[in-house]
Amino acid sequence: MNALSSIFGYLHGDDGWNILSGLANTIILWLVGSVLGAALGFFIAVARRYGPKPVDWLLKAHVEVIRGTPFLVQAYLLYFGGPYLCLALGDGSVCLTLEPFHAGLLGLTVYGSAYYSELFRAGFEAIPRGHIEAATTVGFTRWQTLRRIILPEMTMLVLPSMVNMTILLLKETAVLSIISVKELKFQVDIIGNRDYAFVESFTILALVYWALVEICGAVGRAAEARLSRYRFAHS
Amino acid sequence: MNRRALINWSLALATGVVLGTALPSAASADVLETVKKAGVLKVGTETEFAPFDFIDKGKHVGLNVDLFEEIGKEMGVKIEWVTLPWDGVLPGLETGKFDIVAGPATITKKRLERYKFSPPIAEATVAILKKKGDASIMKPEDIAGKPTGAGKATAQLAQLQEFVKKLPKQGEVKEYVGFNEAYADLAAGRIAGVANSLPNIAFVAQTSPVFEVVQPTFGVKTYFGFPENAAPEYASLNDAVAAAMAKIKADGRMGKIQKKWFGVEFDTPAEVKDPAI
Amino acid sequence: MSIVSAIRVSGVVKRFGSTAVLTGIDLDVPRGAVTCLLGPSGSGKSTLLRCIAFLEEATDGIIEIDGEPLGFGLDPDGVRMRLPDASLRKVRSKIGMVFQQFNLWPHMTALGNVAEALVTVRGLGRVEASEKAMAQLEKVGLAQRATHYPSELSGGQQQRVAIARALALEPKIMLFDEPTSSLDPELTGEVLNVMRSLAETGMTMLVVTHEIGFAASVASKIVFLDHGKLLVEGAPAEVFGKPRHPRIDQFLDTYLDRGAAGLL
Amino acid sequence: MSWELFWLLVEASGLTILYSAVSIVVGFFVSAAVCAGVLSSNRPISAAARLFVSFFRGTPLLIQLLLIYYLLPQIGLNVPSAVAAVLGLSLCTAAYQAEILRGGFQSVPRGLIEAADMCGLSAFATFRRIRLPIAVRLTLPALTSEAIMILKSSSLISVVGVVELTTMAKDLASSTYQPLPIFAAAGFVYLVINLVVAGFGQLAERAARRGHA
Repeated sequence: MNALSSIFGYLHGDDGWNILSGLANTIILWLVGSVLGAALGFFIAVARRYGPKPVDWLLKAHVEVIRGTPFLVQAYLLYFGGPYLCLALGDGSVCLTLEPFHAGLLGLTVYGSAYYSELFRAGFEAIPRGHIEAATTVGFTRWQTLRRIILPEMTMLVLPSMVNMTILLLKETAVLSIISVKELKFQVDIIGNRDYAFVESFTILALVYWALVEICGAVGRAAEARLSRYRFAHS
Repeated sequence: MNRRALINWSLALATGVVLGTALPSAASADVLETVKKAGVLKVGTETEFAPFDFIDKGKHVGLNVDLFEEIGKEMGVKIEWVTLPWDGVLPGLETGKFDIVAGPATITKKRLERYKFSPPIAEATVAILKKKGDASIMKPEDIAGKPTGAGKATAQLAQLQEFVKKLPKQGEVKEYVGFNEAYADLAAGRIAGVANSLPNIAFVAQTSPVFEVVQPTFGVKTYFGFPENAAPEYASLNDAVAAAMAKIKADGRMGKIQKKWFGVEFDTPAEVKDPAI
Repeated sequence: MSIVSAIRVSGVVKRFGSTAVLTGIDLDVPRGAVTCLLGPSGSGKSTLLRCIAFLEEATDGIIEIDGEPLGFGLDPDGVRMRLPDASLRKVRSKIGMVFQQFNLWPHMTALGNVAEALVTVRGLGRVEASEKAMAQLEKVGLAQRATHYPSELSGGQQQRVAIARALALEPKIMLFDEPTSSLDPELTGEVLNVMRSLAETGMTMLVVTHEIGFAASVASKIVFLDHGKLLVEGAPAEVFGKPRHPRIDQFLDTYLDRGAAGLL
Repeated sequence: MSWELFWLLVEASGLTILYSAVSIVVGFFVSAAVCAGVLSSNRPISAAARLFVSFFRGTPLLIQLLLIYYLLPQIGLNVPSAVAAVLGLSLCTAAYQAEILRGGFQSVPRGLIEAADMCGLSAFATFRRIRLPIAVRLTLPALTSEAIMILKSSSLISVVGVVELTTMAKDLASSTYQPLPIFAAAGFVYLVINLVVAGFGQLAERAARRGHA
């Protein structure tokens, strides 16, 4: 079978450049989306833990709605919903409409933040109360306790799930092709649809995503190895 | 070193596994015989392509359903539908999960290299869909300078791009993952027109109150056909389907079905050997 | 023929990387009595106890429980060799252990903690295991708390459950690794009382502790470790009585008020 | 949007729930075994488990489903749609769950395992009775998230011919040309299902917190 040679055929020339630009967009969306998502998720978790009750309720509702609905639907509503609403309310002349890439990045960040915040919440729960009390008694502020005690301690528990989540976010970027963000899947699908070369396009996608996931996993393992000195602090 | 070996191994395995799907199936028995013996012709399709295949009130209906009903009668077999997303349909055809695909697809040179196509079932020539009441677009040339769109990697997109290039003022041509998303952006006001095959947009305009077709069509004449497996053991089946369709065309049943779903009848050639694109 | 010791430690060395924690320990723990391991922090007493429980593998040396080698034995040529796991399990089943951090399983009730091994190791039915476990909890005075989870018990109660858990398997020897070190002073007493009454039943006990009062009044033998070496061993009166070894003086000064040390 | 259409979505969600639930349960047992394999000191077993995680976490679920559905029949294993769907979903979630559990296992205090050793529990009994339950408790929020994730990922099983909630929504959107209200309604149905799942997760967390040291 010449599938292998036809795959290489798609990897140079115009097709190759298009795939490469799609890959670049995917990586930017993924990295920026997961960093912003994790940061936002951390603040959600902190606000829910230390903030007043109503804030906790509000954020919990936010987290459950974002987690509970498919990213496809969120991306769709974010991109198409705004203009629809504007048209329904007026003539559509004053209306903030997002570019696909910006809508995608915003959606990815918000989506990721809901999941990340739940992971951090589990991390907070797992830390022995005594450790936090110990920090308080030596005069740490709440923020110092968070940064110096809680964060390093919970990382061990949370890290593998964080890597998992980050990998899932990578795969969710593929959904953004539905709002015509020109990421990897969008570009590779063009080949599949144009020449009906679906086997080739799927193989390319599988290999590229797998490589990205392995890189992400390797970074995660390196981080775990560095952080393992926090483990087994007792006995 | 250990990790690198692992990764290499994994990649090799994945390549092998994925490419394995591309291998022709080992069964070389004549497919027509198998179909006749079982009394069932398996047809793969997607259900997001009105008016050919779509879901109305939870039921799979469309031109393809009616047409294959007739083909089944001619061949003396029952039709069994397998509905999948379009991504999965053609790999299914290649691996023998079903015997023919009810697409339909615009017949192009590149696609003919890989698949066979049934006799054409309708014209696929392109026209513009606009928002109802948009007086600024009365003929195709009026889209000059305005943003338009089509499904990515479709024959229709290529036609639109060609057409826009020749206009005095060129507006942006946006690409969508599917035509339904392009319609959504048209409704949302981000683009002024969507280029798609006349049968499809005629049906859209008929079904939805917010859209309208801009006549006439533009670009080169193209046709829709059903993708078929090009392997030799499928040859007799493909011939049998072609014979059945010729009969259905000749006695006027095809025209009736087209009228029912498109509102118009199309004159289609018996076979497209050398497509214009 | 002399009576076989409950535990016999000969030439045990333990190194973590390049640091030697135990530098050659020989020790006999007599049957039916309480032996206390004392020594300043870092002297290696917990490590020795963990080697005896085979939670740490000694780098060198032989440990015998009830006359049978634990984990490592000598082959006919007198070379030290690893023994099969089956033998390890069999010998280790003679030992029960109580930890400083209690180490109760958080997802099981007090009763569940005590009954677990009776079911999974001894193969008893649930009902029979529960009855036996209940009897053990009664002995440590916690029958009413049987259905509580560890998080719902005080530290002292948790440690008593841990003792019941070890006793349920009917060990011949009980090891205690600083059983009261993580308890408030007012909770220490209830655990020591349980240990005292256990000693009265003639259980062989090896206790690592800083409770010098307990050691002096209950132990029949005191073993004092310093810098990974056995410094002094003998009856409490010999070890604490005057004249004392200067390191023991220093140790007592640290762990007791100066005045209290003079009382001994 | 009519009630009739909404009802079609609700009906389709039945399959979403059925396939997800079966896959989550099957996937959990597979993941426990895979996780034990990853943490095993036996090198070939550990390498095999790692490869499993790498493949099923590394490649898109869509492609895994296609491989199972189209490739296995070529080596003589004819997998019906339903089996392919469950197989694909449960192997994929097993890879993710195994990684979540691994974090939990590594956070189980060592003393608890030493206590099990001293009580004579075998390695398997320690795994089943002590390490696994505690690891599950520690990672309940992440496991709940994963369950919700699988409920949503199940939209991809349409590629092997199972018409579930998302596919029904797409079909309806393309035949009615009203994608926005239909997708919003489908999102609402997912939300209701997932709120129930999250609720169960929270009940489990509360029960687990009671038994926390």
